[in-house]
Amino acid sequence: MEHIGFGALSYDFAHLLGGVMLLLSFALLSQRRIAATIDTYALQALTLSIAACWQGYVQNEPSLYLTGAIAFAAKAVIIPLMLRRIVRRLHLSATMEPALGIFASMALGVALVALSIMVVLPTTIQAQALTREDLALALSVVLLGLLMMITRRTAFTQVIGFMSLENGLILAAVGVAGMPLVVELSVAVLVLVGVVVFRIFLRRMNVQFHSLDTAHFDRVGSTHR
Amino acid sequence: MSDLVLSAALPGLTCVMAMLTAAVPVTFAIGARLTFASSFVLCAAGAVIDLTALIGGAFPASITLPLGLAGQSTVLSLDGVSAVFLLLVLLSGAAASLAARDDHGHPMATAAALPGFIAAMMLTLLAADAFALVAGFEAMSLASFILVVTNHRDDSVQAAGRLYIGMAAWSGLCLIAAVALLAPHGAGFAAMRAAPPEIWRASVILALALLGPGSKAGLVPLHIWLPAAHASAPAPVSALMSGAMTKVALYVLIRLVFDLAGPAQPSWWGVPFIMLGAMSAVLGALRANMETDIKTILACSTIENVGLITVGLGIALAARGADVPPLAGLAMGAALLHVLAHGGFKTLMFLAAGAVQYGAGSRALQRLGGLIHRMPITAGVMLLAAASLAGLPPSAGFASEWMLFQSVLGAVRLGGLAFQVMACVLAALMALATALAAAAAVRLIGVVLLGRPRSPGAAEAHEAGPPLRWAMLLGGLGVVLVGLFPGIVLSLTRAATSTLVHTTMSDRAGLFGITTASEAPGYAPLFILALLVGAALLIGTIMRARAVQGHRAAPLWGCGFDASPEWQPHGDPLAQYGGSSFAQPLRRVLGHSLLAARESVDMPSPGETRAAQLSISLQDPTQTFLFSPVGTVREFLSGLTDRLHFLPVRQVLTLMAAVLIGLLLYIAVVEQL
Amino acid sequence: MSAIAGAIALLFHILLMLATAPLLVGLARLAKARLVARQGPPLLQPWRDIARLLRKQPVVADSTSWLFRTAPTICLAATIAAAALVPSCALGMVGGAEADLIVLAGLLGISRAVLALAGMDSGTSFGGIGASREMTFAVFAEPALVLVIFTLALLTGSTNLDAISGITISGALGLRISMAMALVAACLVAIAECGRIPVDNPATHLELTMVHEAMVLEYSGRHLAMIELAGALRLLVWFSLIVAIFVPFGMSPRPADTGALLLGFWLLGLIAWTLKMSILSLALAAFETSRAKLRVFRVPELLGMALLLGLLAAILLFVSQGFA
Amino acid sequence: MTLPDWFDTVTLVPGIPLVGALLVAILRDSRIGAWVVIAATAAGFAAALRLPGQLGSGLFLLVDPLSAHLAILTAFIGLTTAVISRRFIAHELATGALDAGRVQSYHTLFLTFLGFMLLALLSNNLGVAWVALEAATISAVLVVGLPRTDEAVEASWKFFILCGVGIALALFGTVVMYLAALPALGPGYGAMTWTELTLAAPNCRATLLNLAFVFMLVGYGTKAGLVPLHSWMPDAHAEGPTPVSAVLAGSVLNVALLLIMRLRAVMAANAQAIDPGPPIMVLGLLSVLLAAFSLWGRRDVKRFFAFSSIEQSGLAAFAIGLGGVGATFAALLHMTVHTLCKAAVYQSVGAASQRKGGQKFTEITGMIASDPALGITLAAAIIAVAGLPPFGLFASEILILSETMRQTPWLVPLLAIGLLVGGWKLLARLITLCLGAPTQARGPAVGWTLLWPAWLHLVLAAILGFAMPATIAAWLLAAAKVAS
Repeated sequence: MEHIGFGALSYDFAHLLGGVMLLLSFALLSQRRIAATIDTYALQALTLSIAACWQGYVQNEPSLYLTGAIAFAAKAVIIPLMLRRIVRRLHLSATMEPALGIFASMALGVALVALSIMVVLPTTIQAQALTREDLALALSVVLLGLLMMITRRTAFTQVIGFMSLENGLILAAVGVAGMPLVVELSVAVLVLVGVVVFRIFLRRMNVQFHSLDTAHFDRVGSTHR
Repeated sequence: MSDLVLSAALPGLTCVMAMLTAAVPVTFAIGARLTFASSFVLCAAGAVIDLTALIGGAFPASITLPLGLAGQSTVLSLDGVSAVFLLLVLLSGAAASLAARDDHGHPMATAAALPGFIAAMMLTLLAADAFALVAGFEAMSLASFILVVTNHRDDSVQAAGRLYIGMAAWSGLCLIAAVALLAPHGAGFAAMRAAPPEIWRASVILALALLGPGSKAGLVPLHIWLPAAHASAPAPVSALMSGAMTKVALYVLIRLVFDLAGPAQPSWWGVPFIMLGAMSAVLGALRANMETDIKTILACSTIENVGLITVGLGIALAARGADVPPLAGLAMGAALLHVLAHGGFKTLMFLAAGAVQYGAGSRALQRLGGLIHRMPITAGVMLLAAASLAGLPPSAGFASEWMLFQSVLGAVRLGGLAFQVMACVLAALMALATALAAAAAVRLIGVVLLGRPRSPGAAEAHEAGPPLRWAMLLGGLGVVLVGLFPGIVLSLTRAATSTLVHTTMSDRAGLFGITTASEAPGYAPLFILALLVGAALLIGTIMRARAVQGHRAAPLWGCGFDASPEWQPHGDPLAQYGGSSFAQPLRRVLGHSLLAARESVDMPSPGETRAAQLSISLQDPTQTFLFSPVGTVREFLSGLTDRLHFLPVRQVLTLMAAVLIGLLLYIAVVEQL
Repeated sequence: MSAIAGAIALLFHILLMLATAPLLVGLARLAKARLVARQGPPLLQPWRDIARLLRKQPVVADSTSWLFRTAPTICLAATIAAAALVPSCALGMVGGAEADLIVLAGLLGISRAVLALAGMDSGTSFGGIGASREMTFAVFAEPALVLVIFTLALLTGSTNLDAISGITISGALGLRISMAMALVAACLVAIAECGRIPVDNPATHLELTMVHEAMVLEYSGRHLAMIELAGALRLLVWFSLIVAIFVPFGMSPRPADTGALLLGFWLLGLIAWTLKMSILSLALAAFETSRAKLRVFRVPELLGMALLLGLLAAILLFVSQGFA
Repeated sequence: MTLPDWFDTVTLVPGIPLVGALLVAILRDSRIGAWVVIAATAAGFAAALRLPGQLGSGLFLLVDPLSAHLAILTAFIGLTTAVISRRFIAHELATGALDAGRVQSYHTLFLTFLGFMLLALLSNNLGVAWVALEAATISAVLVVGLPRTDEAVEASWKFFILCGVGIALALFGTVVMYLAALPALGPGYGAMTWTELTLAAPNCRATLLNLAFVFMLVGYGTKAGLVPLHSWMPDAHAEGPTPVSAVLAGSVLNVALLLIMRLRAVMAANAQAIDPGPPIMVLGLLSVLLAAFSLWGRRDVKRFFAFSSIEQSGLAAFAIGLGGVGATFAALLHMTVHTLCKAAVYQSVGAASQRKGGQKFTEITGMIASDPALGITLAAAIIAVAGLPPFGLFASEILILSETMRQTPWLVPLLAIGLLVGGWKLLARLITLCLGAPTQARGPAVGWTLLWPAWLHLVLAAILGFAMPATIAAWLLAAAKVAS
């Protein structure tokens, strides 16, 4: 696997999948409608699971298939379904107001991608290209997820941003050769537990504040310093 | 045999310190009175041991204790300098412990903290490594803080405590920084002396020492905590704080600058000492004339006296730098003598103030008066101490001030024209300060002890209880002895002076007096006393022979004020001069510009029946120019940081992203370089 | 043997000063009266006043304390002690070695402080007003005085009066501008310290203008006599002081210098001293006649001038590098 | 020197609390549950005490002086807090602030939290450490959200979202770290093991190390409460049950700082990588300064002390950033003593706020007058936290200041400003809390007998500061050498 480089199918396909994920991250950033956001997220998760499986094939590492399967089941299917149910049940409005304009967030996103490439490229001149490109893409996805969290007002979209961020993490993890299972396991734990917790929170927050706008919290907080 | 006694001095003092420390928790078991008694006994024993060591001169001695910083040991040592200050601390501590048995305040809190306070001062003085020094200093701050806030139900006490502990933290930090600068090669004093700092480092140490321990001693510009704190503490504690703690702070200053910062400094090092000292002296003495609380007045006078001592230290430092040993010895002797004298008479004064507070029920000048009739012993002691405060011969305060003036005269020879002019101005400022102190002393005595009582409490005042009375009488005896035998007291500082400025006063100080140079005329308190007594006898003789004897008592004629009410047998007491009216000329002439003193009169129009009111406000220049602006800046910054801490979740995430991106950019840039 | 002789000489000196002091005041009063074309009291009037007061029993307010009654004695004793240290007609007296200017200022300070306390003890507004003003004036007079002492000490290398006179008399100093300035400053301080016009008016009993008189308003009988005597003695001490420092010529030299106590020198010194005292007192009378009393809050300005003169004197000395 | 990885006595240290958590979850009785908690923490502490004799490292666990020291400390705090919380929670139950179900959750989560903290401390594997820290975070989030107040929910939300993002970033850092070590150690567990990483650091890829460092610093820095990543901390401390604040203040910060220490050691071993000191120092210094200034405007007691924790954590981080055995020793001492003292503060503050029925400064005044025992304990604890003798923070702050003076003297003024501004306000608050006229008491009185854990902490802090036994000093020194 040390010989993978430009032109090799394995490399190109992995690269392509990473690129698709990054593209989907941008798509997430640009969405205004909740339903579309959830769909885009599901698509990204699907891409991730394919990428994981592909890496499992390339690296001949069966555990990665498992990772891909978990990602597919949890992130591409179950979580989006749950999110849709929440939206239905809570009668959330179909659109949401970004705190930062769409164009501005896209521009920032591009800058972040540039930054991640700038940081990663000198890193691995002597290392295999796979790692290098993959890392840059994963880092971009992580940073874009973070960007999404900070440019969206509602807790709901922050959660999606967070999960997109985690997609980036797993993309990085599966791209690394021979990473022990520990990481995948932990990611699975994180996703599962995280969603459970989110679920609790979303429910509770709604009970107590009748809205998912996080600005409510800040008003409460400001009176109790 | 005597060698044995001398070699046991330091272990003995260490034992005293340990037992005083142990008394802190034990207080809760044995009760306040017993604690005060044991504290008194321990302090007295320690004083005897220390005096033996001072007379025997077995310096320096050191022992190592298996306590201290992270597995290291602590070195304690006794040399001439620490022994001199130790003597003051122990004597003052003994007097305060004795007097505290008469305390009407909160004996448990006081009893628990007082021995700890004395022990902490002892540790500061005995410390021979950086950690012990700082630990002692901070423990001293903490213990005194607890003592300051014992009457914590009073809001002004709380405010004083807040200011005090903040300034204590400040001086502690300055001390730590100074010590850290001194100790790159080891924390022991010996290691510091072996590798004296180079000039820039030494200069920073000088600044830190003046700002840190200097503020603890009450030096301008960081003195404003002192009047509030000293006034808030119970009287015996105030006595200890003013009499001893400020001196311990001076000791730290001396130790850092004269000893640890190296054996030779440039002559200009004395200048900041002299300037700060002179400013403190004038400002403190002036404030002492303006304040209306007796303990605040005394605390302000402490600022003045610390200023005078610091001037002496500055001249000694300059003279040492210019290599003029006789002058250095004279100035250092003056400073040390004043340390002991002021320690004595200020302790006494505060004890008497305590007796007044408890006996007459108030510390406010406008509620006192005429106490000399009902509190004869307190009054006598106060008069004695006030004479020292005013610097009148042959009291304890005069000898050192005389030496100080002589050293200012000598200081003219230390530098160029600028230095000479400074010395000249310094002389004038010191004269101003001592004259102001005399005015303050007259005002204090005149309003508190003399005239007619201004409140029922003062009219019904009662004399202090036996412990306090004994403490005052013994203290008074000590102060009289210091005043009459300054030469003997100076000889106790021989070892200290020779450690610090490599010369002594021993050829110029004797049983009968002190001189500026051997074979020169000088000051002989015994002769002055003899002259005064002789003159008084002469007058007495003449009067007995020539004048009509006895006197006739008559009611006071007061320009026709109202008939006396029942409880005021001597007429309306407010128709006499009080504290604020006495201060009026000085307030108008000096206070207006230096202390921003303002008077406003609320005069009712004709026909109105309400009383006219005069209100006086004053503010310390440090408050105006330093503390208020700094407070504003602090508040502004706090507001700024608050905005950072209470951001909405989204913005907090933005911050996080910003940190991440910033760090990424940082490594990107560093990697490019 | 010589110690006893010295003590006797000292006693004689003190008695001489005591005896002369009221005469000095009398002379000044007489001269002042004559200057405004009045007849004036006889020269001995102050002594007569004192004698009359001694015959009267003092009346003491019943709210006052022992301090009020002993204050005159202490005040007079301190002034006498000061007088004992100031050389009148001879150098090298018994107190000579202790005649330090700072000690002298301290002794005068005792008498001032004690009287101020007595003023406060009287428990009236007058006592307080006088005490307050007296102490305030001292606050401004003291720095000026110290600067004068400073200048002298720089010139002569000592603060000891005896030593200073000795050096001045030897002519080693010559004429110096610093000395002149110090002289003026010293005179201003003396006027303030002795409560003379324009600082205070010893003859007034107007409420708002009194300083010293207000302080001692409650005194009568022998107490007042002592205070009057002390006041006169203070004037004499200041005169002698100024004379001893600035024009010591004619004083009897130290026994150590001449080898023996010579009565002739003494007589010469006595005559010279009497002459100088009379001249000073006439000058005082002339000065007081030509001036009006200052407002209380103008006094610090006057003393500030003295302070500046003293400062100038010292600085000129530094510039000329002329100190010992 | 290798350990068998599982079923070893070392695993008992985190294992016992976790098993205890299961037990509590099964038992469904809050009163018995409280005793189980105490028993489990006591057993865990006993097991931890044996750690110094079991030095060694394996694939998953690492017992070196550093981790053993902090594990003993954490287990100790867990024990004393368990003792305190039995009474505390019983009172919350009595007043209806918590219901029985929540009390049971509390006990379960407390033990889970503690167990995972200990696991994180003792893990040799970056992944294990990460998982443990994550699990601990989740249980802490749930505990903080237990009180049903709006503020508690808000606090736990903030806590979760920030720490979630932080921990995610740390995971990314872990992946990159593995990638960096790949050329030196090859694929497998070795490249994720602290011991191996430290040894092989010179051969790792420097630029990847840098990247990993940034992500892990931000991730674990969030857990350490370093400004500006600290926002969760004041709220979580203020709104969660007080005993948890005691453990939060102590252990979470320590785990995060331990990981930063180890990270620093790896970075420092590679000459091409950036110097890890300055970024850590900057964050530490920022924390000290900003937290100190923020102390002034606070009205809530627990939030106030949370800011103080941020300040102290920043100080420790600053010392870690300074590097060198001396500074690391100082940092370790500081962490240790601060944990002890802050736990004492929270234990007494918790009792005080229950006694007075509120946690605003206006509601708690004059403690010494109304409850002498509690007031004096609280005062002593605040004095300890303010860094005054005779307590150990005094010693550690002196050490840190003098190390700073030795290495970067120009930073001393900034550090001193932070310490002064913070210490001043702490002591000023001591005055309002403990002195003056007392407010009306609404809760149960607390006597000396119930306060012994706080005093135990304070006495230990004093001994560590002023009379540290030579063996412990040598032990801490060894720990510092491991980390520097």
